[in-house]
Order: sequence, then structure tokens, then C-alpha cells
Amino acid sequence: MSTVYDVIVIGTGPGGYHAAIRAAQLGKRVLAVEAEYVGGVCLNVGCIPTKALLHAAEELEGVKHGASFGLEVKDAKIDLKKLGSWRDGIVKRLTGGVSQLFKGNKVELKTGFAKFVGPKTIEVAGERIEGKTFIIATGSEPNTLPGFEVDQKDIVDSTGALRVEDKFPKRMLCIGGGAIGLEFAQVYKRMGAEVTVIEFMGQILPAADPETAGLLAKILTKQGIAIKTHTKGVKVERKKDGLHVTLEDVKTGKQEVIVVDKILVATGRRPRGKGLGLEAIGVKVDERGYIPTNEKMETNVPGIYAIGDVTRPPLLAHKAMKEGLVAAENAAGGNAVMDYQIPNVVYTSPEWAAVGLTEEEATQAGYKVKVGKFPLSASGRAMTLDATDGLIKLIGDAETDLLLGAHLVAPSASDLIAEMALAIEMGATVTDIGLTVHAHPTLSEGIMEAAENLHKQAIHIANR
Amino acid sequence: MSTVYDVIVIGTGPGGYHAAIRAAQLGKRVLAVEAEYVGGVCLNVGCIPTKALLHAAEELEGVKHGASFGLEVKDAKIDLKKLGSWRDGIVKRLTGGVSQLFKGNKVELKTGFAKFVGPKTIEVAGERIEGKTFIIATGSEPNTLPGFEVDQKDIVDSTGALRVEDKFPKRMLCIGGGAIGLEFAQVYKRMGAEVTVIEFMGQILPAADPETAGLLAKILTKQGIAIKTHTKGVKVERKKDGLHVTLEDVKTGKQEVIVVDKILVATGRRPRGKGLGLEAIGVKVDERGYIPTNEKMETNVPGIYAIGDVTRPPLLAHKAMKEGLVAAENAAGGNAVMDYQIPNVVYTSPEWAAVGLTEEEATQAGYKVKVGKFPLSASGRAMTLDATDGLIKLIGDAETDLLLGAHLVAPSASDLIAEMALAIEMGATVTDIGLTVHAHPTLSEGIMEAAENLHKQAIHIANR
Amino acid sequence: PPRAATNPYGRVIAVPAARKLARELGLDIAQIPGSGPGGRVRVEDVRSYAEHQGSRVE
Ligand SMILES: Cc1cc2nc3c(=O)[nH]c(=O)nc-3n(C[C@H](O)[C@H](O)[C@H](O)COP(=O)(O)OP(=O)(O)OC[C@H]3O[C@@H](n4cnc5c(N)ncnc54)[C@H](O)[C@@H]3O)c2cc1C
Ligand SMILES: Cc1cc2nc3c(=O)[nH]c(=O)nc-3n(C[C@H](O)[C@H](O)[C@H](O)COP(=O)(O)OP(=O)(O)OC[C@H]3O[C@@H](n4cnc5c(N)ncnc54)[C@H](O)[C@@H]3O)c2cc1C
Repeated sequence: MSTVYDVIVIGTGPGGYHAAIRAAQLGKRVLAVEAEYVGGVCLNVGCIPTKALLHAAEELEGVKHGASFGLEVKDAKIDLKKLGSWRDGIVKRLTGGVSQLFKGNKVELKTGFAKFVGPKTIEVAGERIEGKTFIIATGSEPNTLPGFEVDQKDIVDSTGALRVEDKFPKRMLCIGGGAIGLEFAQVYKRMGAEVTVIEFMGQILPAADPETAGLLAKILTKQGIAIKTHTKGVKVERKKDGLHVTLEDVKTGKQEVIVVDKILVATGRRPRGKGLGLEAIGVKVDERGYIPTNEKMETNVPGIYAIGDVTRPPLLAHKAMKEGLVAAENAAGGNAVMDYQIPNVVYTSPEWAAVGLTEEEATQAGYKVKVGKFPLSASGRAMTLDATDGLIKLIGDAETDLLLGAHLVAPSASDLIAEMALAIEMGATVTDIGLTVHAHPTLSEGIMEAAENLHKQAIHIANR
Repeated sequence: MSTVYDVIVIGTGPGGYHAAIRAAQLGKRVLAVEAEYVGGVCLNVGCIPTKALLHAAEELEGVKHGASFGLEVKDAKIDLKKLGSWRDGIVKRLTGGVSQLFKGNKVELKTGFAKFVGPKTIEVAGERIEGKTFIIATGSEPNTLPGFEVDQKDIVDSTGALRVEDKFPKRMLCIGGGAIGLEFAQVYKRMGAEVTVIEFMGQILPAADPETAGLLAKILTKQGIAIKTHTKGVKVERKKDGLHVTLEDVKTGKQEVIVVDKILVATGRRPRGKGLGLEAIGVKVDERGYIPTNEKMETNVPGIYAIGDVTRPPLLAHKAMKEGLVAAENAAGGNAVMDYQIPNVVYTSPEWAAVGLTEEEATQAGYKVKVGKFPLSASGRAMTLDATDGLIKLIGDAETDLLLGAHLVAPSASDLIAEMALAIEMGATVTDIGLTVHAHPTLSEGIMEAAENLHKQAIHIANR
Repeated sequence: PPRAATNPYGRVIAVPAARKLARELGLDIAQIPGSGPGGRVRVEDVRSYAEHQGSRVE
């Protein structure tokens, strides 16, 4: 036990591997410890495999949708074995890539569950290892839902929902109308299932801008997904003809029973800090299980940082990554703070994406709000993509003209939102966005037009 | 002849219709004159119908390409009648939209060829009309190529190439490796033709960043399109088995003959100022036929503006649009100048897009140049999209860290380039881009990584 | 007085809205000191320069 690492990173999800690599880039001697799979939730059972399935489902749908422009196809279907191995191949390439990057950057990797046994010491697979600083990046795991115990067969969480090697179910219930529930709902629907999504709150994506969340709900409904808001799952009974699920309207108390073949429980995730021995070293954990930090990502114990899903919502990979970089820079003696805007994406098609404040949040924060909108039905590019369902909505401050937020339902919204995130980081005004030349024909022109609409001078729509 | 219009716009392409609508929004009495079709080249026979065909071709290709993730399809084909009417439907919706916008904004529209008959007077269909200011937006037309006279049957220009109602040819030659030649090459290839592209210069997209242009050529070649640079068409002979075209290597003088069924002449476009009576009113035209203007878009004759393809390259719709807005604001008494960055896009898949300076241009301008790159082969999002052919390349100034240019080969490059255009307009540094949180997993992360690579601190690639 | 930062090309580093406002107010953007990172001229800079100019004229 001679080596004392400068930085020990616990967990190699997106937060952890970013932290480890950046600390090493800064010249530190770094150890990364991983209990399961390098790459964490995101690469193995999160962001990446879901996007692979979504792409395949979208292509399958595209084949059918293509009839509008004359595409004629017989018997389109997906070989699920091939789909599975393609998806797994991507995961392997990416997780293998992270291992390679560790090697290239001289990050050492140890497999095993890490546990603090002293203020500067962890134990991994029976071995004690010392570090000068620690970055806790242990991520999160799915919430459980009483009455709907996950068996990964009939009742699955997101990890179980990814396994579709044999066949898709006929009837599927998604409990939870957040990003994960909606993404799987669309995959299963497009792969042939009858899908119902229930959401406890009054809208899907409860924290989102109501107008764009509502539009997405409308579009998904049009695509054939049944969405029930203000609804909770009460219980499930296994019968011969399927799973009988009792649903309840949480406002009226009225109950109904639907029969399905599979249930996805996607009611959020909870931080994973248990068994880490945090008590032993005095690191505080809040009542929800998150490890609080200051804006340098340092916990209440100096030299011990926490990042990613284990520290606070939003539970997003790119938030974890940025926090990882911030923590690594501070652990390496720098002075970085986490004061960035975090974009948020749902990868359905069309995609939903947002960054910054909603209209309501901005008003509450005391801004005099101005709104600019552009519907994709007026976009030439959307027409040529045969995808005119969507809306671009910008929130500006009437006084300073600063861009405060952007809310998009559009193909490629995940990429379109990048311009908006940069705009907010740069302190761009709505005028700046409207004046910037956007290529024609593109979807991003819609952002320019929404900006111009905010000032009542858009070209392609009436400026009410 | 009682009405005197505040602003008369000649031509209703993207330049003209933007100018007309903006001038009307500013309270001016506006007349737009159009000799042929409202919407000009772009909406009727340019940007829009080509993108419609490209989308259909991409979907058809996607069906085949999908085998990698298990998509199984029998007999995919495209009903060309349906494709044609879908494409025409989009054109109709958009041009009809422009007519509606004219009405909504109280822009009057007159059909007929406009000709100046006095300093403040034009004649349209025998009628004399007076205006206080004029905006010339008469656009451009295809260049001709001696020896390859367009008959719109065997030898077509872009307008002829759009007409594919009956069937696609077996063998196709595109003369010219610019955006138009490449876009049609991909459409025809994907629709089943054997396609050869010849380009006089040493690379396709001769003015583009050589590395990304070269990469695009490589990708298109991999897709089965034969590309011959430093090559010109000498002559064509019509024989029983097809069109025998003599090609010549312009460096060695070596000739070869290829046999094709159709030839697209896409050797650029020339300004359309003839017959306008410009001499009569003293508006200068340069030796290439362009109408020069100052940065306010005003010609040598005060009160007479020129915009779009008729005034100067690049011949791009969004350049025309912005010039239209600038001219309209000045014609309405404002003070606007044309000092914007113009992004440039080729809508093949993957797309190519650029804005700002190339490495070479930046070096010549006296910058100490730094380059940051990110190959899509390292992008998780690209993997899930089954589209890892591509590169993101950023050009920065070593001294000030300002972003000088961006050059992309990527799916959605047309939309990704928007962030880069905004960045340049905002005077963003490469650091600003690298520090902005980009959603995961997205293609736009590649922009962030290229920025970080420029500073040798990208996470997902080795930073050489 | 300090002038706006320019890049070696001679282009003033200013956001589009600031360029537009300066033109509308008849000001030369190159004369306006920028307070943004790297001397970038922002809308506020144009406004305060304009006010300063106004008070000098009075
Ligand atoms: C289905 C699904 C789809 C998602 N899609 C997206 C998306 O598209 N975009 C997005 O931004 N986010 C998405 N997310 C969320 C994203 O996956 C998480 O925000 C992200 O993985 C969090 O990263 P992390 O580094 O905090 O932790 P994790 O990725 O959870 O990684 C934590 C790692 O720590 C390890 N670990 C835990 N405890 C220990 C210990 N004591 N010792 C050693 N190792 C330990 C774990 O084994 C794990 O590998 C998705 C999540 C799911 C479930
Ligand atoms: C196949 C093809 C694909 C293209 N794709 C793209 C693309 O994807 N993106 C892009 O940015 N650009 C693209 N372009 C270029 C784009 O179409 C032009 O840059 C754009 O149309 C120029 O607009 P404009 O307003 O200057 O003129 P035009 O669109 O050429 O319109 C000029 C109008 O003026 C009218 N007119 C001419 N003379 C008179 C007269 N004397 N009196 C009355 N009316 C008159 C004409 O009838 C015409 O309607 C493409 C071009 C082609 C050919």
C-alpha cells in the first residue's frame, strides 16, 4: 500500500470518467474504481442503448411514413437478434473506448465496490487504497414503486425494458411520463406494441414548459400512444389474459382496469450512496439520499467531491460530465465552479429540448417576459423532411432583450438546442439571434424566426 | 398612374420576398414584380425541391442501410409519380405561403417582366409604374457550357434534373462538383443510377476547406459515386448506346470516353440583369454581369438597391434574404449594413457545412491559426444514428482564442452550423464553446470536443 | 479614450445587436470601448457610450 493517489474517482459513469480523465490531463495520478461496468448507467443501460433502439424504431417508422412521398416497401420488420447485437456492439465500442482513454491518459482502473474505511482511505476487494482527494460519482438507480415490484420479466425497469431479444409485448404500460417513460413508449409503440403512458402530474415532463410538453403529448397521441395524466397505478393482478392494472385518476379518485403484457416502471431514479461508508468519514447525505456539495462540487468534507446523479438533479449525463470536469479541476488545485446552463432533451421523434427558464419560471423570477414562437408547419425544411409537427419557443427579457430560455419540439432538437445554450452562456440578446444569418433551408432558421417573432418582425409567419 | 410606391421590388425569390415583406413591416407602400413564379429559383426549382428529393433518396437508402441493425425490407422502391406530386405539393404550399404573406403584409404583387424606362419608373406588361426606391432582386440562371447545350432531355441543367416523373437514367454524368452537382449526384445514385461527377478544379467544393471537402469526396466515393477532379468535359456524341462524353484530365491532357444516359450541367450560375434597362438609368454592371453595391446594398445610383444572386457570390438563398432585409431597412430610411457571416451547406448525407474562415484563409489573413478536430467515429450519438462518417473542425486564433471558422461533415451539419455562426457573430472564443454544456448524447457534443481538442483537452479523443 | 477591440482582420469584436444599435444611433462602433470578455462590445456599452456622448454635447 505504498502508492498514494492524487485523485481517486469512485464510479466510472459519465461523471466519473470525465473527472478521472481531466484530473489525469492536469498531471495528477488518478485511480478510478468501478463496481460493475466501465461507463456507468449512461453507456451501458442508459443514454446510449436507448438512443440505439430509438433510432431503429424511427427508421422502421420512416419506412411506413415514407408512403407520403412514394416510398413503397413490403414486409418491413426488424430482426431483434440483430438489433440487440448492433446495440450491444455500440455499447462495447464506447465502453471499450473509455477503457482505452483511461490507458491513454494513464488513469488506473480497479474493479470492485469501493468503501471508505478512513478519511483518506478506501477499501476495494479487500485492498486498502489511499488518496489525497476523492471524487464520488456513484450515480443513481431506479426508484421502486410499491405494488409494482420489478421482476425484469412482466414488470421491468429501464434496464429490463432494454432487453427485447425475443419479441416485443402486445400491450405495454409505462408508469411515468418523463424522458425515460416517453422514449420507451415510442420504441415499443413503433415496434408494434399498444402503449399506454400514465403520469401522476397534470402533464408529461412535469417540470417542462407546459406548451411544448403539451404539444409533444399531442403529437405522441397522434402517433397512437395513449397518454393519461393525473393518473397513478394502484395495483396489478396477474391473470391468464395478462396483467390487470388498476389505474386511478388522482383528481377524481375514479378507478379503471387496463390489461397489458408488460409494465415499465419509470418513476424516476434515486441517488446511490449506500454502502459507501460515508458516515465513517462524516460526509453529509440529505434526506433524499443526495450528497450535497458547494458550487466547486466539494462536499462538507474538504477534499471529497461528489458529482453526477448522486449529488443532485437533474439526473443527466452531461450535467454529470461537467460536474466531473469542475471537480477534477478543483481536486487538481484549480478553481472551477459549476455555474452552467444544463440543456434537457427527450429523444422521441420529434425530439423535445429545452435550456434556461420557462415562461413561468422567468415571470416568477421577476422578469418582464416576452415570448417568440415559430411553428414548424411554416418551415420549408420541415416540409422537405416530412416532419412539420413541432414548435420553437423562445423566452426573452422585455427590458434587456436577453435570451432567458428556449423550448423546442422538433427533429434534431437535441442539436438545435446547442445554439440556444451557447446563446445563454454568451449573454446573447434575442436580437443577436435574430440578426445571425441561418442557412436556408434549415430547421435552425426557425430559431431565427422565433427570435424575430418576439420582436414582431418574423418573415414567414404573421406576427401577432 | 397615380400611385407612387415607396419601394418597388423586382423579383420575388428569397431576396425579393424578404425585402418586400420587411419594407412593408416598416410601414412602406410596397410593390413586388415577378416575371415568372413567386418564390424565385429557391422555392420553385432550387433549395426546396432538391431537399425534398434528397430526403426521399435518403429514406430509400436508409431502408437498405438499416440491415446493420436488423431492418429487413422487401422490394423497397419509390413511386416517382407520388414523389413528384409530394415535391410539387411542398413547392405549392411554400409559394402559396409567400403570396399569403404578401397579402397579410399588404405587399402588392404584379406579374410581368419589369424594365426601367426612367430613373424612377419601370414598365411591366405595358404599364408604367413609379417608385421612390427600387430593390433589384432578379437572381441568377444556370451557366451554359459550350459543347453541352442543355436540351432538358439528354443534357439538363438543375431544373431539368428535378424532373424525374418517368424514371431515373441508368448512367448519369454531373459536370461540376459544387453543391448542386453533388446533391443531384447523390439523389440519382440512391435512386439507382450509376453516377460520375467531374470537377475542373483539384477538389470538389473548390473554395471549401480541403480536408472536409476531401473527406466528403471520400465518403461519397464509398457510397458509390465516381468523382474525378481536375477533369473537364470536352464534347458529347449521341450514339445508339448512349451519350459518349469525352473527358479530359486538365493536368495531363489525357482523354477518355465515358458512356452515359444523362448529363447534368452544373457549372455554376450567372447573374440575371439583362433586359432590365439598367443602362438607361445608369446602374453599373460589372464585367461578370453582377450589379455592385455598397454595404448598404445600394448601387451606384442612390435609391436603387440590388440584392441576392444578381449582386455577388456566394449565390445562396440566406445571403439573398439577409441582403433583402438590409436593403429594405435602408430603403425605408434605416441604417443597416451587410456585415454578417454567411454559412454554406451541401445537403448530401452526411451534410457538409461551414462558416467563417478556412485554415488557409485565416493564415493568409495574418492569424496564428490553431485547429481543433473531432471525428464522428468517436461520437456515441453518431454510432446510435449509424452514421459515423464525418468530422468537426474548428479554426481558432491562437492569440485571442476567437473562433474564426468551422467546417463540418456530419448528419444535421446544416443545423449544427447555426451554433457556429452565432458564435462567430457573438465574438465567442473557442473556450466559450468548449465550456458550454452540450447535451449528451448529441452530435453537437462533437463541436464542444473539437473546441476542447484545440486546447488539447478533449475527453473522448487523444489530443495530439 | 480606449477603443473597441478589433481582430487582426480589423473587424470590431461586437455582438450583432450592438452593431445594429450603434448604427441606429449614428455611432462608430470602432470608437466604443467594449466591456465584454476580450473587449467585446455589447449593447450596454453602446448605450452608455451614447449617454456619455449625449451629456458631452449638452
Ligand atoms: C434508460 C435511461 C436513459 C437515459 N438517457 C439519458 C440521456 O439520453 N441523456 C442524459 O443526459 N442522461 C440520460 N440518462 C441519465 C444518465 O444515464 C445519468 O444521468 C448518468 O449516467 C449519471 O452519471 P453518473 O456518472 O452520475 O453515474 P452513473 O452513470 O450512474 O454511474 C455510476 C457508476 O458508479 C458505479 N458505482 C456505484 N457505487 C460504487 C462503488 N461504491 N464503488 C465503485 N463503483 C460504484 C456504478 O457501478 C456505476 O458504473 C438516462 C438514464 C437511463 C436510466
Ligand atoms: C438546384 C439548386 C439548389 C439550390 N439549393 C440551395 C440551398 O439549398 N441553399 C441555398 O442557400 N441556396 C440554394 N440555391 C441557390 C438559391 O436558389 C439562390 O441563391 C436564390 O434563389 C437567390 O435568390 P434571389 O432572390 O437572388 O433570386 P432568385 O431566386 O433567382 O429569384 C429571382 C426572381 O426574379 C424574377 N425576375 C428576374 N428578372 C425579372 C424582371 N426583370 N422582372 C420581374 N421579375 C424578374 C425571376 O423570375 C425570379 O423569380 C440553389 C440553387 C439551385 C439552382
